Amino acid sequence: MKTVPLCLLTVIAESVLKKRLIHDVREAGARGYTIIDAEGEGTRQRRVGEILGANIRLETIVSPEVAERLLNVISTEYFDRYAVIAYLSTVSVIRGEKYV
Amino acid sequence: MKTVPLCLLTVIAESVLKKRLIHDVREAGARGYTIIDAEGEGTRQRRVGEILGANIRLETIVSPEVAERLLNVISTEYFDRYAVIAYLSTVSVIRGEKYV
Amino acid sequence: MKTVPLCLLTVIAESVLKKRLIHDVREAGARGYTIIDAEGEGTRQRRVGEILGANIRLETIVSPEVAERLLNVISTEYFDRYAVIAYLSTVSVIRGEKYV
Amino acid sequence: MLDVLRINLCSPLTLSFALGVFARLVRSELALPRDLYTGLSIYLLFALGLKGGVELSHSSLASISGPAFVTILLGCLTPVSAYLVLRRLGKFSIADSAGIAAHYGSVSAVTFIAAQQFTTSVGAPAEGFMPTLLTLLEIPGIQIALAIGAFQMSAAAKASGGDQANQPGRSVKEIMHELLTSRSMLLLVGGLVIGTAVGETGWKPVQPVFEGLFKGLLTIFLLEMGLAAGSRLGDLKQAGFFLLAFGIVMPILHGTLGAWLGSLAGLSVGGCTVLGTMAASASYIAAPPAVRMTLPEANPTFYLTAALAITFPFNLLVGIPIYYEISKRLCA
Amino acid sequence: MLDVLRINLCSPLTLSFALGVFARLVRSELALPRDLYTGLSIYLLFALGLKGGVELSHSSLASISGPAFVTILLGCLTPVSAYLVLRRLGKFSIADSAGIAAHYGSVSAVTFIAAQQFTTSVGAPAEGFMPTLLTLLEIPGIQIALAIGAFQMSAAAKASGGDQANQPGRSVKEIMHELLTSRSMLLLVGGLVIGTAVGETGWKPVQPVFEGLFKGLLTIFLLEMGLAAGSRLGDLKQAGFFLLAFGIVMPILHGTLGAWLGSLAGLSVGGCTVLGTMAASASYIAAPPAVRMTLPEANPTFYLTAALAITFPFNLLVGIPIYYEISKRLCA
Amino acid sequence: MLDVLRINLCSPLTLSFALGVFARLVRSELALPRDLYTGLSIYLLFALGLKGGVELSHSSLASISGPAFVTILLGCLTPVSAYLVLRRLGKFSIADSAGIAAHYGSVSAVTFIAAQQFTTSVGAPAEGFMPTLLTLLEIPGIQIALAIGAFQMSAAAKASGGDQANQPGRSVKEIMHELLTSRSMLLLVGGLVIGTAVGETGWKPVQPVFEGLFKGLLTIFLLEMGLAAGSRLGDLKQAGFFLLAFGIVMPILHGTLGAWLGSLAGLSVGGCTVLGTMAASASYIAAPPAVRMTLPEANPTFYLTAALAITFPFNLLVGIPIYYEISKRLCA
Ligand SMILES: Nc1ncnc2c1ncn2[C@@H]1O[C@H](COP(=O)(O)O)[C@@H](O)[C@H]1O
Ligand SMILES: Nc1ncnc2c1ncn2[C@@H]1O[C@H](COP(=O)(O)O)[C@@H](O)[C@H]1O
Ligand SMILES: Nc1ncnc2c1ncn2[C@@H]1O[C@H](COP(=O)(O)O)[C@@H](O)[C@H]1O
Ligand code: NA
Ligand code: NA
Ligand code: NA
Repeated sequence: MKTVPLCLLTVIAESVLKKRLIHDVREAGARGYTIIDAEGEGTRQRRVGEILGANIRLETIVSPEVAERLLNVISTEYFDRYAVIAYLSTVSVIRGEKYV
Repeated sequence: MKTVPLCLLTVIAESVLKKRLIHDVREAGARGYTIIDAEGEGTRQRRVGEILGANIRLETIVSPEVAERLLNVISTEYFDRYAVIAYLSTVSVIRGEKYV
Repeated sequence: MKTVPLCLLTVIAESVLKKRLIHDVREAGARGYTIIDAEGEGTRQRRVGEILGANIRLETIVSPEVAERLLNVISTEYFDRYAVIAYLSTVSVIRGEKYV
Repeated sequence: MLDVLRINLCSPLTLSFALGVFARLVRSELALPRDLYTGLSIYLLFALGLKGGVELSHSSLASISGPAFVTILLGCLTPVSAYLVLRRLGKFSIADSAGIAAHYGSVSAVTFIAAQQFTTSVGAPAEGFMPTLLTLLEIPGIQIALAIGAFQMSAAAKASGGDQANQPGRSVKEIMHELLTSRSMLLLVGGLVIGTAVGETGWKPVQPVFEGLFKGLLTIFLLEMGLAAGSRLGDLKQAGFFLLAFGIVMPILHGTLGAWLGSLAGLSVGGCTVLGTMAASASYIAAPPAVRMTLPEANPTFYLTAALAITFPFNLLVGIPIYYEISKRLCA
Repeated sequence: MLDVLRINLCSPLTLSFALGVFARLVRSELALPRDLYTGLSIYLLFALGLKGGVELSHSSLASISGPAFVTILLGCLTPVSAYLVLRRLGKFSIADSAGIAAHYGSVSAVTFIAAQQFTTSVGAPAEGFMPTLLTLLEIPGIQIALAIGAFQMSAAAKASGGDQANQPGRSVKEIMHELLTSRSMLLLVGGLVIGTAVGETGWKPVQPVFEGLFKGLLTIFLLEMGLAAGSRLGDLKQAGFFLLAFGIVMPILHGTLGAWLGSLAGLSVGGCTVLGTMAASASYIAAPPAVRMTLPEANPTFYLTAALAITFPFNLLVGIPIYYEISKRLCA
Repeated sequence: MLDVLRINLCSPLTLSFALGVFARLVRSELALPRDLYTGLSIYLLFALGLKGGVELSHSSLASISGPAFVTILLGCLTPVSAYLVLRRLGKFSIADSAGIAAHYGSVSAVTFIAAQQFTTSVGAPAEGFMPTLLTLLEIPGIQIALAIGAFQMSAAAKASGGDQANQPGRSVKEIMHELLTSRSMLLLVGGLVIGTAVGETGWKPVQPVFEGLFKGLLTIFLLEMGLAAGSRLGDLKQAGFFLLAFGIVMPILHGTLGAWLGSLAGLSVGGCTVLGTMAASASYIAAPPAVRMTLPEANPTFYLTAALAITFPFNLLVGIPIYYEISKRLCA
């Protein structure tokens, strides 16, 4: 089966950022995204069951350029002031042309 | 710790397909699967909060042969007519023999 | 964007183990973790919708040493007697220094 | 008539629905948790069945056989009429026509409940066995429309020498099984059976939940329905003028047919109103997944928008009073 | 007796349970959302505690000390008898015997509630302090069975020169903490304390929720229990004939013992029935996670199937009327 | 006064809150499912609005204009006073001061409800239009505090020649939109409008849900509030002594101010008590996300702990009776 190697960018962030992250993902040129509710703990504080809400885990399959652009936006806008973690990996996507 | 490199196949699909995908995964010879509820947006339409229901994210760790077989099934049965995305990556699995 | 290659360890386990796994992750020296509710099926039995509860999917980004330590703990404490699967992959993490 | 309309518009049910639509229009983040939505729909269906069952325990088999017959007739006629109108007049594709027809051949439980509340509030309560009719009407319409779709599509494929044969269709048995064991079917029929078995004595202790809370919880459910319908409003343009007209005219025709058949079968004014409403209503719980699974070529925007954003509010706001007026004349 | 059985079988509670089992048998997709299940169980336990507390505020300490003593005695006896029967007669492994015994030594809150409803409906309501006894019986049985299991297993390991020492066991303190601060414990005891503190005056305004809705919501909960039990039916064969017999005979023995000790402690017919039911019932909320954590070698299929798919429906359908008949004789 | 305190402390509401705190202190796993929490808060807000609307339909515009004016005044004064105290006396950073002030300028719906229940139970029910005032007070305080924060921070940045310009701030329009279309706003205002429109006739059939269940469900909600507050107790030390004192003294000052303005506007004793409580209370639903989004530099530990773990229980336990006593004297 023919596959295309693409970037899978995963962002875990506090859930107040949901709307803004979706906006950023679209702006950067991604063709889609998937979001899952999550809970977790990091260096800042616990983010589960509190009134502020928990985390979201967003993943989006994009070209390396879009990934780079998104990472730039995320790191300048959120990294210092919000609970956010982001990582990249390479995956083989079926019908990968669709997502570039 | 000894690990075995195996294929991790992730499928994100509209949730009406849940039962059929589980059936396909079993048929193709996978030893197990994990499913998580998800929401998302793609090139077709928004799939969140609507009456039709949201997405599921299925992941299954399989041998390359099973992965190939599963991808074939998924692409012939669903790709054209349903909202589906599928991607592969290689992971190092502990007690990996169990899943081949 | 500068990234650091790190280990992403994913553990899928029956949910009674949640508290203990979080404890183990902290003990092993991880800086954080993310947990998502999941359901699934493996070689043992179905773990969905039953009274015992479903699965959790824990992911933690760690240095190779911490990953090794965690895998050791998990395999000696849980592998034989609980429904658990664990796998490793390498991801490029932004601000990766934070998690080592 | 105007008075009846005012009663209908000024109820918490209708206004909650309007609030939900409004919330979407102003792009509010208001949303009912998914599990609450599921929980409420389980409650409503089960309560409907239970109460119907308790009242059924007072009915004779003779009194129900006529109405049951015309209900099944409605289940056979309405999907066909809807399909023909869509395909011939609307020039929709086979799949889209069949998909939409499946929705209009089935029935919307919430519209049914609203009609029951309405007839009670204007002093013409429907017969106790109406929920039994609801279960009879729920499934055949979907089945017939899907069968038409499958049959026509394979005929068209053969005509064009196509290779539809390799399309892994879902067997009729599978689809029937899914519909018969679907949540709404099991809760409705299960409730009916339990209600009939326990009668008034068994009903008393659970009445505070299954009757006392009914209207209030329905109000909350309609808020969610409003949210769902509101998020479909943007698709109205894509659906086009024909579908908009279809979503209003078809219910009136089906509603009149239903009320007329009801009066032939000897139903009261309230019964005719409710049967008419059932015929007029379009399913948006049972039909969508069945159509999505079986006719993936049909565009969900068409059937969801028509059923949820056009026909449902139309029936809720003005349809039910219209069917009531028609029924009054038919039974006079 | 037959009449009593009929009352019991024809209640919405029992029939809802049956509907849930049926839904699983026909492989329906019906399922209560997980959060609804959790929410309902929180409600039931808290309501049980609150109401018990309000009634406790009318009871004297003297009247409760005798029943409390025999309840604790039951908590010590039943896990031992269950363990011995399973290990000696059933030839189960140490872990399996202890795991199942932990379930039968503890108590099922829903069975308890069903017994209370039953005694009320046959005109022999139990004493107001029964929920207090429930909390006394909940924990010791689990603890004792787990202790037997741990002790026997390490003895067996030593005998076979095994290296069980490196097994990272969980400390007694940890397990006790988890059981004492578990959801059901906190809600029951918390409810009892709050109910006692606020008395009738404070109870009035919250009564519509915590009493009015009780039976109706319990009906919905039993639907879910039926679904859970139904999905275990397939495991009955794997569980084997001995376990099937055990799941029916053991409750009768424990139920008789409980009713007898209750009558010795001066309880009314209703009180004896409920205490007997408590002794006869098997926990499927508190016990499973505790056993899974502490005795992972025990096969969940055995204890879950026995507690949920055999003993629970047995008690619900015929056990409770039996314990009632026994109690009537004992108190006569 | 002592008697009033006892009434307040011995209610199921207060004791449920205490049970929640206790559960956290003993590190219990007890937790309400997230969706149940959301569902309950939707219910409470909507019911509050509906009931307020029905009562509003009896009020004249004249009677409400004076109270409305002083309420808006309170919404402008309290964030400023809170900000000045925190910045000048408490030496908090600009962001922290503004963030905390946004919470104290807004209002806590649950505290409001508790005050209404309290005034009813001591025989001095508040005016029917109080929920209208609640909606007037909800938003301006948050806005003003956030504006102060933004303004002061950019001034400070300019003074230090900083490059705050590249900080992608969120536009006022965006924030206003989010607050005006927020869940609590829509449900409250929507409920008010619907309640006013349907009046007593429309209210009757839904009353069992929206009034009958109110106190019971509020009791369950307060259990969750207790859990949330309890998990914040550990942060009290980090919050420091000043914040502890602030969380108690500021409410008393704001409460007195509110009661006084209320008496000037001609409110009854009950009305003054409720308005005072509104002024004294700190939001923990609307304010936290708004502050987190707009002033991420503000430490959530400070504002959440102050609002939830200090001021909320303080008002619930002793604050409301105090404002009542003050109101009695002011209106005498
Ligand atoms: N090392 C890690 N591995 C996995 N998830 C993490 C890790 N560190 C942080 N997270 C997630 O990211 C969120 C924010 O982390 P932080 O910004 O460090 O407070 C946490 O709540 C976790 O869900
Ligand atoms: N580029 C993407 N990255 C991550 N998830 C995606 C992407 N595109 C689509 N999806 C997910 O797959 C579902 C179906 O996508 P589609 O078939 O493009 O409509 C969407 O609802 C998303 O959850
Ligand atoms: N091959 C697999 N791929 C993905 N998830 C799996 C796989 N096998 C098992 N799992 C997950 O791990 C859990 C325990 O598996 P097991 O220990 O094999 O019973 C299952 O419930 C699944 O959620
Ligand atoms: Na119809
Ligand atoms: Na027992
Ligand atoms: Na305030």
